[in-house]
Amino acid sequence: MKLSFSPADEQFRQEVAQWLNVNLTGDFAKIRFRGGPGDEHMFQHERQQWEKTLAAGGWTCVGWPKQYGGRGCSIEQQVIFFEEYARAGGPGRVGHIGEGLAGPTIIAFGTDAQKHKYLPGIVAGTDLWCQGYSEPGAGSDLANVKTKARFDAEKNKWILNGQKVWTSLAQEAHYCFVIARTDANSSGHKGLGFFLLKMDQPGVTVRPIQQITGTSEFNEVFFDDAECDADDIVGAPGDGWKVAMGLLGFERGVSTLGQQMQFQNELDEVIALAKQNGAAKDPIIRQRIAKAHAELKIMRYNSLRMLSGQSGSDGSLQKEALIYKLYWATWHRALGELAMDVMGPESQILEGTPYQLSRLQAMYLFVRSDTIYGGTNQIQRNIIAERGLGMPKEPRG
Amino acid sequence: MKLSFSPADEQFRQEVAQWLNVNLTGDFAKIRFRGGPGDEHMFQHERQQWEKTLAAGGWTCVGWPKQYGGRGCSIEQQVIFFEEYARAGGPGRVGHIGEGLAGPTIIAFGTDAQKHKYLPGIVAGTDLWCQGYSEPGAGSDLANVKTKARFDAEKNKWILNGQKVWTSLAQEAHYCFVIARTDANSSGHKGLGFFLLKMDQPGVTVRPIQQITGTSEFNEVFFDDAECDADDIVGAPGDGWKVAMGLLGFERGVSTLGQQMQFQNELDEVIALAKQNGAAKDPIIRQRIAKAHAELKIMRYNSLRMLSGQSGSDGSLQKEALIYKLYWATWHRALGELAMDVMGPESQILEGTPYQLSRLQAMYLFVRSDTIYGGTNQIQRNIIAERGLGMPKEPRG
Amino acid sequence: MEFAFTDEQLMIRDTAQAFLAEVSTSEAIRAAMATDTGYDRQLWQQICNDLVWPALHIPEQFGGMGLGYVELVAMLEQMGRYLLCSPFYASVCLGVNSLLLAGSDEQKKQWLPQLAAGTTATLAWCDGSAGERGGNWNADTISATATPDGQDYILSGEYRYVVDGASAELLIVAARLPGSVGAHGISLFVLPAHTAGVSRQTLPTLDQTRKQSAIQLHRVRVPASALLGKAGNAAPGLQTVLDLAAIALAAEQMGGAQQCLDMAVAYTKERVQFGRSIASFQAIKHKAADMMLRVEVARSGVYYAACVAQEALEGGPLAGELSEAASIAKSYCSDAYFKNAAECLQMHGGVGFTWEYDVHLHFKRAKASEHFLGTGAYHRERLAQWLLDQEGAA
Amino acid sequence: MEFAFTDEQLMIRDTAQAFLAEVSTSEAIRAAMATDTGYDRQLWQQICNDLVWPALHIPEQFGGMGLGYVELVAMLEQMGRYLLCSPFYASVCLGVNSLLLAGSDEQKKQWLPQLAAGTTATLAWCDGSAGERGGNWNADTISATATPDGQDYILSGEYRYVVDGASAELLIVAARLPGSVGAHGISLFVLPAHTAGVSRQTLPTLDQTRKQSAIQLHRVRVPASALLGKAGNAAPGLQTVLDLAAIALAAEQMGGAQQCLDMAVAYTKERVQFGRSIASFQAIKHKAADMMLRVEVARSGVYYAACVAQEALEGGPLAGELSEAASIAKSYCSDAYFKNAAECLQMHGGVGFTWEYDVHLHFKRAKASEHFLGTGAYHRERLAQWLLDQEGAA
Repeated sequence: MKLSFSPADEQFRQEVAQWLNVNLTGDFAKIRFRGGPGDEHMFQHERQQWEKTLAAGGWTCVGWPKQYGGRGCSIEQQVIFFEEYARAGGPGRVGHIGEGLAGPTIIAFGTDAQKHKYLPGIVAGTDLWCQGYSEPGAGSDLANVKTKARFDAEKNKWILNGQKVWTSLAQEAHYCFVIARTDANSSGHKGLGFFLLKMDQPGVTVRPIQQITGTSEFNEVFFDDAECDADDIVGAPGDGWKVAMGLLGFERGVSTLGQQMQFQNELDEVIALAKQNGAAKDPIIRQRIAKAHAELKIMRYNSLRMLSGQSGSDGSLQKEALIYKLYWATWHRALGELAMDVMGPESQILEGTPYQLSRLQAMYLFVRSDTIYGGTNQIQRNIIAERGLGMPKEPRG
Repeated sequence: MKLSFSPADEQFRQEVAQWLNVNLTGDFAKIRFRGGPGDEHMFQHERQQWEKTLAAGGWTCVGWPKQYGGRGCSIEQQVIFFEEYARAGGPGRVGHIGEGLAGPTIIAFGTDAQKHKYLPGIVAGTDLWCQGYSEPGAGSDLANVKTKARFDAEKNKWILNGQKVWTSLAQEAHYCFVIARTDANSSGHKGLGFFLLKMDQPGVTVRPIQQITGTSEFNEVFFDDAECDADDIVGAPGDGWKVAMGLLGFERGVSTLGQQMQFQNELDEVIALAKQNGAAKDPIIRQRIAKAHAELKIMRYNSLRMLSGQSGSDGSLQKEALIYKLYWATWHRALGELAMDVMGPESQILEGTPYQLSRLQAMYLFVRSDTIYGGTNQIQRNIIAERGLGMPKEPRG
Repeated sequence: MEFAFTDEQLMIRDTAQAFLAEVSTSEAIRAAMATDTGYDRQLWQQICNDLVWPALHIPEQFGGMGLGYVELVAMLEQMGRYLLCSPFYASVCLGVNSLLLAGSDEQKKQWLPQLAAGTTATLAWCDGSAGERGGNWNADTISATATPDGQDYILSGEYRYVVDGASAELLIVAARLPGSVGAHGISLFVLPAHTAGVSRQTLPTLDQTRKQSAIQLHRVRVPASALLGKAGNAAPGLQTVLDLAAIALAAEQMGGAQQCLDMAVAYTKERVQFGRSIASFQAIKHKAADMMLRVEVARSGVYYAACVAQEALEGGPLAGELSEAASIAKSYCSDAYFKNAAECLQMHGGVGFTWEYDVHLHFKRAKASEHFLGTGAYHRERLAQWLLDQEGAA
Repeated sequence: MEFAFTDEQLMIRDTAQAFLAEVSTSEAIRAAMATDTGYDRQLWQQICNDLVWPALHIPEQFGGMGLGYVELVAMLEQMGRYLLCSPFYASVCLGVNSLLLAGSDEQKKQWLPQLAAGTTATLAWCDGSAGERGGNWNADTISATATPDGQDYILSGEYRYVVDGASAELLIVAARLPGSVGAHGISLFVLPAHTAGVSRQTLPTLDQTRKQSAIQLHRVRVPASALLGKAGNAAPGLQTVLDLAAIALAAEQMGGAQQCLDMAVAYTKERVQFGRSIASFQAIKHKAADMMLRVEVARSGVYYAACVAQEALEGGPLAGELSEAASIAKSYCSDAYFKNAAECLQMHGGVGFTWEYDVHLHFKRAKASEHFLGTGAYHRERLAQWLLDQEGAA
C-alpha cells in the first residue's frame, strides 16, 4: 500500500496537463468547469466539439484496451488523467455514458460485430449514449421492468414497447442501452434482455422532464414499436440481468475519480465563497467545510481501494464498493446544503430572471436526485445490509 | 393559551418553596439533587425518611383527589409543586412508582377494597412500589409476557410463576404490580391480568443486574409460586392489557414536569462546568448547549400540551404525547454526550476507585437505557407511525 | 395558566385551514408565483374584505379585531402549510408590528386602520451585509442614514432582502444617524412607497412563493411625522419587531413542516413497491415518525413563543422572555421545516425531484425561511450568549 | 502507487487477528482491567518474545523488523477490535515513535533495541490544561520546565492523561525552557521511570481498558544524554509524533468500530422478536448499513493516513501531508467508533446496558479514544485552519 506515483507516471501527468493546457483554450475556455451534474444541459454544442477534440488527441477511452481504440492506460495513469482533467477544469464529458458504461459492457459481453459497430463512434467522440433503465413506478429496481421486447422474425428485428424515465441526455444521445423483457411472461430478474437501440427512429419519443431546477437534464423516453436489429442484443435473451450487473461494476471504476474531481471543484468554489463573504470565520461553517474536505479526501482513497478489488476475490462487490453510492450521494447532498448555508440569505437570490441559477444553486437542487436515482439511499442500505452483512431480506408483501 | 400563573397559584408557589426551604435541611441537606436516574441506588435510607417527611407535610400525591388522601391540587398547582421541588433540589422520590403509576391505576381501575388497602401506604410514604412488566427476551412488548398466574381455589390465591427483568428498585419495594397471563393458553394482548403483589414472601427472589455504571438500579425478579390474594387483581382476569394501557397515560402526566426539572438541574451542572473549564467558549459546545436548552424549554411546553389533553378528544393518545418518550429519551441521551464533551479528556477521570462515577458520568452512562426501556426508540417510532400517522403495520414473521 | 387553544382559537385555525385548502391550491400557487407582485390581488382583497385577517391582532381602537398573537400564529401556521402567496406576512408581521411597537397613538390611528383594511406594508432595515458570514442579522447591518434637515429627515441608503418590498404600498425603514454604529442612533420611519427618491427592484429568488427586493433611498425627504418613536432610539423596538417576526415565521415553518409530513405519508401509503405500500417499510415509517416528532415539538415551541409574544405585546410578566422564546422557536422550526421538506422529497423518490409535484415548493421555501431572520445556528449562538456569557447566569 | 495490502501485510493482519481472537477474550480483558498495570504481564512477554510485535516498525539496525506504518496500522486495527489490554500503544506508538523522530543515532542504539524487546515506554507532555475547553492538545499545554544546570537538566512539573504512565519503564517527557511559551523552547528527554524525583499515580478511568496517569517531576536531574535532539527545538518533532499517534489511535478506533458492527449484526441475527429475527427489520438493517459505511470509510481514511505516515517516516514526497492525514483519520474514526459503539449498544437493547456483555467496553473505550489527542471537532478545526486561514489556499 503506497500513495505516491512512479517517475514514469509523473511524466505521464506532465503530458496530460500540457495537452489540456494547450487545447482547453479558445472556444473551449468558456466550458471550463461547466457541464457537470445539474449543469449538463449547458454548452451542449461546445462540449460535443470538445469530445471530438479529446478524441483527436487520443484522450477518450484512455482506460480501454488498445485493441478497441483505447489508450490502454494503467489504472495509475487513468487516475492521473482524471485528476489532471479535472484540475484543468475539463468540462463534463458528453461521452461519459458511452465511454464508462456502454463501451465497457460491449467489450465485456458484446459480440465482435457489436464491438466493430459501436466502439469506434464512442472512441471518436461522435456517438453519444444514454441509459434506459428506470421505469415509472418501478424505481430503479430492474426486477420491475415492464418494457417489452418481442422478436419479429419477418423483419428480423426486436420490437420494443414501453416507457423509460429519468433518462439523462436522451435528447442528445444517438444510442440508448435498454433493459426490456424478452419473455413477456417472465417476472423479476428473469427474462430480461439488454438492447442497443438507435434513438433516431420513429418509434422513439423523448419528452423532457422539468426538474426542481427548472431545467430538463432528465427525460421520459417512450418506445412505440421501436426497432432494434436482431444483432443488437447484448448476450442472449434472458441474460439482461447478468449484463446489467456486470455494468454495475463499471460504474464504480476509475470514472469515480473524475466525479470526485468535479466534487473538488465544487468544494473549492464553496471555500472561495466562504473566504470572500466571511462565512469562513464562522466556526460552524468551518466544521462543515473541514468535514466535507476530509470526507472527500477519504472518498478518493476509497475509490482507489475499490480499483484494487482486493477484498472481492470471491466475485462479490467488495465492501468499500458496496457503500460507495450511499457515501458519495450523501456527501454530495450535504455539500449542496453547505453551499447554501455559506451563501446565507444571498443563497436565495438568483443570477437572473426568470429562474437562472448559479452553478452552486443548481448543484444544491440537483444533488437531491443523487440520493434517489440508481437506487435510493434506502435501497442502498438494504443492499449493504443484505449483501454486505448477510442480514435477512425484508419479506415481500 | 396562556403561560403565566394566577396570583392564587403564585401564592401556592410561595407555600411550597417555603416548606421545602424549612424541611429540606439538616440530615436531608446531603440528599439535595441526589437520587435521580443513574443515582437511584444512593441514599436509600435518607430518601425513604424524606418520603415520610414529605407525607407528613401533605406533599405526597399532591395531584390525587382528596378522598384518596391526596392534596387535590389543580394541574397548575401540580406544575408549580414539581417546579419548586426540583428548584429546591428535592431528591429523587423513592415513592414515585407508587404515586405516579400504581396509585393512579388503582384509583382508576381498582376496587374500593384495593383503594383502602394500598393507597394510604403510598400517601404516607411508607409503601414503596416497583413495576413488573419486562421479561427476558420479550423486550417491553407486553404481548410477549410469559409469566403465568393460575388461580388456586383451595388457597383462594393467585399463584405466579415466571421472571421479570429491568425492575428498578425491586430490592427496596414493598409491592410490585405485575402483568401475568391468567389464561395459560392465551397469547398477545389477551388473557393477561394486572396483579398487586407483596414482595416480601418466599416465592419472590430479587437478583440485581450489574449495569454499565457498575451499579444495580435494575433487577431480575423471579416468581416461584409467588402468591397474590384473590382480591389483588386489578380488573378481571383478561383485563390486564386494558389496565396497562390506562397506566401508560399516567406516565405522561404531571410527573413528566418533575423529570424535566431533574433534566434542568443536570443541564445547569453542565453549563456551570463549561463556564468553569472554558468549554463555554467553544462555538460547537455553545451550539450544543443552546440546543439542549432550547429543546428542554420546548419539552416543558410539550408536557403542558399533553396535560391539556385537547387533541385526544377521541380517546387516543394525542400526538404530542405519542412523541414524548422518543423526544425526552433522545434529548437526555444527547445531554449525556454533551456532558462528556464539555468535560473533554477529564471526562475519563473518575472521582475514585474502583469505579466511582461523578453525577454527570453516571448520568452519561445511565441515559443509554432511556432509549431502550419502556419501548426502544425503534418501537416508539413504529408506534408513532402506526398510531399517529396510520401507516401500515410491519408484517409479523 | 392555560395550555390549550380556546374554542375561538380553534375556530380561527379551522376556518383558515378550510379556506386555504380551497384557494391556495397547487395551481393557484403557481399562478401567483408567476405574477410580478407574487400574489393574487383578488384573493388578497377577499382575505382583507371578507375574512379581515390583516385586522386580526390590531386593537379595536385602531380598526382591528383586537385578538392576540396566539390567534395570529394559529393562522400563520395554516398559511405556511398551504404556501399562501400573499403580502400578509410582510404587512402584518412586519408592518403592523412595527407600528404597534414603535408608533405613537397618532401614527397608529393614521396607519393601522389602513393596514387592517388591506393596505400592504413591509419593513426594510438591513443592507446586503446581512448576507455575509452565512447570515448576519445584527443591528450593524443597518447602513441607511437619516439626516435631520430642519423639521424633516433626509433618508439615504440601501436595503436588501426586503420581503415584498417592491409591491408594498407602505414602507417602514430603519436608518441611522450618520456616524452612529451598532444599536445606537437607529430610527424607524414610515413612508408611502411612492415617495420621491425611493427605487425598488424585485430580486429573482430560488423560493418563488415569497418575493424579496432591494430598495434604494436617494435623498428621500420625509417629514418629522414619519418618525416612529424617538429619534435614534429605535433599536430595542426594532428588535422586538424582529423577534415577533421570527415567531411568526416559525409558525409558518411549523405549518410547512406539517404539510411535508402529510404529503409524505399520503404519497408513501399510495405508492407500491416490492409488492407493498412503501409506507409499510420501517425505513419510511421511521422517517415519518421523526418528521411527526419534529412537527409536534415545533408546534409546542411555537405555541409557547406565541404566548410569550402576546405577553410582550401586553406587557405581561413574561415579556422579558421574548427574544429567548423567539430564538428557541426560530432555531427549532428552521431545522424542522428544512429536514421535513428534505425527507419529504426523498420519500417521494424521482417525482419529488420534478417541477410538477409541490414538494420542491416546500423544499425551497424551507431554505428561504431558514435563512431569513437567522438560521438555527445563528439563533442558538444568540441563546448561548445569554446562557454562557452573562455573569452569574445559570 | 499501490492501494492494496501486500500478501505480507495480509499475513500480519490475519496472524494478529487470529492470535488476539484467542487471547483477548472477554474474560481476559476483564482480568487485565482489574490489575494495577492494566495488562497481563505474561501475555505481554509472549507478544514481545514470540511475536516480536513491538519491533515491527523499528529499523533493523536498531534491533527491529524494519517494517512500516502500514503493517503497524494493520496490527493496531486488530488490537482495537479485540480491545487488547497492553502497553503496546504507549510503548510503540508514543515511545518508539518519539525516539525514531527525535533521537540521535546514539540514543536509538541505546533505547530502541530495549523497546523492541519489550521494555515499556510512554510519552508525557501535556498538563491538566489539556482537559480544558473540551480538550486542548496544543503546545501551550506543556508546562513542565527543563532548566539547564551545568551539563545536566533539572526537570520540574506535572503531566496528566499519560497513557500507561504509571507502569511504563521508560519515560519520554516534554519540558520547556522556563519562560518560553507556545511551541518555543520545548525539549524532549528520555529517562528511566525510576529516576529520583519522579512520582506517578494511576488515575481511575471510565474506560478501564487503558490506564491513564498523572506524573509529577520534582526537580528531576537528568544528564545531557537524556536530551532528544536539540534543546528547545522539539516542537515539530513532537507534533509529528502526536500525528503518528493520532493515526495509530484512528486505526484502533476503526478496528473497534468494525467489532461493534460485527457484534451488532451477530446479536440481531440471533435475537427474535415479533416472530422474526430482528436483523430482518429495516430499522436494524439500515443502522447496520450505516455502521458498515462508517467502518469502510474509516478504513479508507486510516490506510490513506498510514501510507502518508510511512512517507513521513521515510521522508517521502507526501510527508508534508502528515498532519492533514492525521486530522482526517482521527476526526472520522473518532466519530465512527463512538457512533458504532452507541448503535451497537442500542441494537442490543437491555443486555447492551449490562456490565456482563462486552458492548459497554467498546462504548467506553470509544469515548476515551475520541477525547485523547483531540475530538473530531478539534481536528476539523485544525483542518479548517489550513483550508480557510491561509492566504492563497484553495
